[in-house]
Amino acid sequence: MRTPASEPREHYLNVSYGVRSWLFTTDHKRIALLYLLAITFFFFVGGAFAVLIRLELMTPAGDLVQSETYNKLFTMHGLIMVFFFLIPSIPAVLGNFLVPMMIGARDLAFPRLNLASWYIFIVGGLFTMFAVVAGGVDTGWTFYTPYSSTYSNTHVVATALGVFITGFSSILTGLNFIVTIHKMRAPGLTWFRLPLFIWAHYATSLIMVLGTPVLAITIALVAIERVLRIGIFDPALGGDPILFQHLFWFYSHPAVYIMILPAMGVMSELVACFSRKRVFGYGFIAFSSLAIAVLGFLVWGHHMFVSGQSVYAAIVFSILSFLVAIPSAVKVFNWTATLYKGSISYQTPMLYAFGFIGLFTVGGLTGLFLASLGVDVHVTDTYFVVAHFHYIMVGGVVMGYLGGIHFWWPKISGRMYPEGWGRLAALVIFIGFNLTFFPQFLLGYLGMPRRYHFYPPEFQVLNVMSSAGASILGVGYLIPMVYLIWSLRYGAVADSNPWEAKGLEWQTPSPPPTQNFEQTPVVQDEAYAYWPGEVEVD
Amino acid sequence: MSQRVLPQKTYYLVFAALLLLTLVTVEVAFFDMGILNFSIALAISTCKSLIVILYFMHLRYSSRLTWVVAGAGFFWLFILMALTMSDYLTRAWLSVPGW
Amino acid sequence: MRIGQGRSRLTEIHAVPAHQFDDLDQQREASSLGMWVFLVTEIMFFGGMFTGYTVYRHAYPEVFADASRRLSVVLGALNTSILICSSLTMALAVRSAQAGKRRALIGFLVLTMLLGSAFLGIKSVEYAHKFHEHLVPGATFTFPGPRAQHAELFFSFYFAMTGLHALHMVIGIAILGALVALSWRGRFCPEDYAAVENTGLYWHFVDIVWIFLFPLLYLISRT
Amino acid sequence: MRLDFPLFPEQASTVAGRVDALYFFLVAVSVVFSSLIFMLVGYFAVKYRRRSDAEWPRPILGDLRLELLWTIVPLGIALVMFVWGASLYFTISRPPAEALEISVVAKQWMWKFQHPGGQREINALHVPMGRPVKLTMTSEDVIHSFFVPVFRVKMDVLPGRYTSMWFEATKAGDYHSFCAEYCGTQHSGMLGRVIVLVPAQYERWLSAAAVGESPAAAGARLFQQLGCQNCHRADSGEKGPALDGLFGRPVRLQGGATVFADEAYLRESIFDPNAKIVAGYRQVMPTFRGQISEEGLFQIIAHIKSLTKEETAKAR
Repeated sequence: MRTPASEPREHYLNVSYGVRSWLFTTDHKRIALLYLLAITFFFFVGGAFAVLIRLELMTPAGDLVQSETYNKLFTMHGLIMVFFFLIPSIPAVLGNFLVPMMIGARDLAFPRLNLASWYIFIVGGLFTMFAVVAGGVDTGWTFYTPYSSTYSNTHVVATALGVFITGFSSILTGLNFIVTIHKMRAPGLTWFRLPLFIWAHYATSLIMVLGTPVLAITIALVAIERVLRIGIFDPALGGDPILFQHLFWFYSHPAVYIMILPAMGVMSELVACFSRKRVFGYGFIAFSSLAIAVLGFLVWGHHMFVSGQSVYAAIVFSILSFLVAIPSAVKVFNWTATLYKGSISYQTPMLYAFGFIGLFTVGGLTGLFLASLGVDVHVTDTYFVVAHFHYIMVGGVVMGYLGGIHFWWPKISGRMYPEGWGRLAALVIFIGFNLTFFPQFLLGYLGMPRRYHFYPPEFQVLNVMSSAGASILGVGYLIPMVYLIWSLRYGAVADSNPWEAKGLEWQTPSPPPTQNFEQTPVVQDEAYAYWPGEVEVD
Repeated sequence: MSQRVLPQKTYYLVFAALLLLTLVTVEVAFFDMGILNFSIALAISTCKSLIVILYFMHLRYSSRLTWVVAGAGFFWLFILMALTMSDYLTRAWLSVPGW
Repeated sequence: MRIGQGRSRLTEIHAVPAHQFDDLDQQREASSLGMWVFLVTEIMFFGGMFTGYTVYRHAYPEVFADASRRLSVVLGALNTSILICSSLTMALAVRSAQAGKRRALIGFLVLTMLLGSAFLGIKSVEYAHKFHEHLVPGATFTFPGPRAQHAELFFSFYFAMTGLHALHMVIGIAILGALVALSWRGRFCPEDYAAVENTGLYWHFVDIVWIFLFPLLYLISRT
Repeated sequence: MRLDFPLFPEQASTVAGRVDALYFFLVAVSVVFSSLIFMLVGYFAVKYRRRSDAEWPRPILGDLRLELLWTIVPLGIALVMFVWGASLYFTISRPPAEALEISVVAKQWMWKFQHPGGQREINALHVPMGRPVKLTMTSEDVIHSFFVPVFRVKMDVLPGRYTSMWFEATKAGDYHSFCAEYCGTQHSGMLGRVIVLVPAQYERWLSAAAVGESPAAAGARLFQQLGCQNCHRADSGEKGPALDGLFGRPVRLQGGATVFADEAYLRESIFDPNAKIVAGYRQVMPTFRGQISEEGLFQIIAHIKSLTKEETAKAR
């Protein structure tokens, strides 16, 4: 059922106009777009800091900025990218847009709460941006005590408040998803007919709900300690700085899975659609998401192998860290197997999927180095760690995010992006990424510590390579930004299902009506019914 | 949400039990029983919160999903405490000869 | 009779689910599940502090016991009892809402608010005592003996935990006030009283936090 | 720009080779698995590329045997890595008994070292080749981390606490040491040198850098000045336990517990004397927190350790 483009059809974008109709909307699709705007802003702010960092590291001497400034740059890069881009990226934009549509619901269970989450996010962002503008913060995104609570002379409290507040946005989004997925599924949509994107978001929501409150209270305690000069984490006042690290990583390690799980969900959708195959081992991928969510909470101590933590606790955390690698490996193998005897097309989203599988594999395998106690002692707190988590977070999450944005762009905007430019950008990003971050593995094993403003000259060549890659990567990110905006006006009009994909979101027009579906859909088939005979969707 | 209206008597019984347990926990604290003091206090608190959850919060009459949610909360708290304490309780071991 | 008719008319009006729900049952289940999930986040929120408390109590057991003796067990026990009473009245308020007894509902809600305020009143008396005895962590803190620093840690946790708990009480009382206003206008009926039920869950949760705080802070050792 | 840049760090300690061996094992496993994935993805992507838009391949549900295979095989390999890494970690965490003991005090932004002969150094550390060296470390302010890449060892340095690390250098040379835990403005300026000398050169360096007073002797002087000997004497009776032969032995505490008298215990007993009371004594000792610097404390502990050595020598 196609609507000709010339005939104006009411959908969520044109149902009402004006700033108020957006700022007071409770439509999950519009809120998703509000998030898209906000996180794009934060992405480019965080990216600008990264550019300055890489420029500074072109030479061994600290000649572009002073040490104070450099320390603020990497701190704010980390803070903004982690809390204001990576964590909300896929869940708050794609998840918000798609979770209700994929399960055949009209909206999330609590639409007003959803809008409140966005406002909370913005308020948290404002506090953090205030700290940035007022002079910045230099504690590192990890806020390690007693540096953050006693010694730093920068805007720690404002930043801590920003992170504290933003945490509640994350908690409420997770809560909304959990209730929605439990209670709002369309008739016939049993758990094992859910798209794997939904399973991934369910797992991510669990982590948001169970982990984020601990970060919130920990950051609050640091702020209280700093303001009142009491010693909860400061050994000079009787406290224990290792306790801070435990509480911080209890959330912040699982937070990695908050970021990567939704990207894995996107991957399952992309790989299935562009190879026209049912996802291989659906149940294993679904349960591996839950396994990652649960096991992810048991491994935080691997950030602390040289921190002065007990040797015996370190050993327990090490073996648990190896265990959490297994479900990730299972996913990669299953995606690869899905390609087998498929009908594979190389459209832009699929290129991102290939990129994701490659980079995530490297990122995941190098994670094993960090779980191995003996090797971790050498590589922890070096550029090896930096390279590893950028392979997961940029190579994994950002690739998944961009792949997802391209895949669902026709649904979100009703327009097609230019395919040629899309493929070019995907290629540029892939090349730029590897050039930026692969040399950092070598730097790390050579012993270059992270967060270094200046460094011995023998590390320079690899650093220059990394900086050169970063400039390519930066261009790569600007290209989609430009052509996606361009496509809003000049792109070809998209029909309801340009990829011939399965999934309820493709059964409603693009862009969808405010209520998502003309009638509540009834589901009679599994999620990835890519097989002959039932190609047509009425 | 439970639709079932419990008899008033249930609530008063729970109330009486809670008050009684409060009295017991205060009394017990005045006897020195070493490590037992802590265990008893914790056991009584757990009992009290259990009956609050089961009857005042109607968990007993709620769906299995609600049970799972409530259980998950306490289980994750247990993870946080147990793994954190696994560090503190074993820190001194390495310096002990023979370990 | 007139009131009854009014109520049944109101029932028909607001027994319509919000647009995203198919029916009232779905809405009710969703809001209840949402509340339970929220309480789980609250467990973890307090959990961070309970963990910190556990670590330091394990590290400095004697000092924590000494510091704990400076708290008034009488006031603590009194407050525990008051909070248990308020939980009872809250449970009875929910029961009244279930049964559609509007006046009883309002009565129990008001009673719960009063008991909650009494708790906060006693708490502020305790805080004032601590202030006079220089037991508030910070520059003025004094504690006899060589291990004042570790006693200060105890009081840091005491104030952080009871303070956060009291903040939850204040929020709870504000919500109860809103509920009183809403039930005055006949907003609740046996088909739709989710707000009362959920506030009840919240109130009982706050009670449970105190059930653990009381022995951990006041009763470490009284011998 | 130096173009003769290294791609791999030198090996200059006994554990470096073992760490590298595990590292190469991990690299090998990574290369095997990632090439497997890359080749399969590439091969499938070409072989099964879409040839016509009307093409709808037959679905494949999955295969339990394959799932088990790629769950159990990685699990097995991961367990090998775990055991290997953990045994190495034990080696790195447990200093040999006869190690040369050097005390390290870190502060923003410098490293201070003191040798058993009293020689002091800042941001440079001279060590002998072929002899285990144990560093006992503490910080005066924030967390630092002592890292020597060519030795493949690293340990955080915490305020208010001792941590330790050890290495045995195998190759003479002048190497970098870094602070690896972010510690504020001049974090990257906490760059140091570790100079490994052959034993003869090391002896020469020791005598050239000699200051006359060993830490143990300085500690004995401090011990006198602070009046410690008033209570802690062999014949002091009930006032305080004698310290001769204390170090490295188990101590029975009030309440029946036993602790092992290491540096951490001595530190706690001096700064927080009532935390652990020795069985048979009362809480009378005042705290010395604030009266002794971190370096002074190292010296007092060196003095207490020397009492044990004398004891052992006498017994022989």
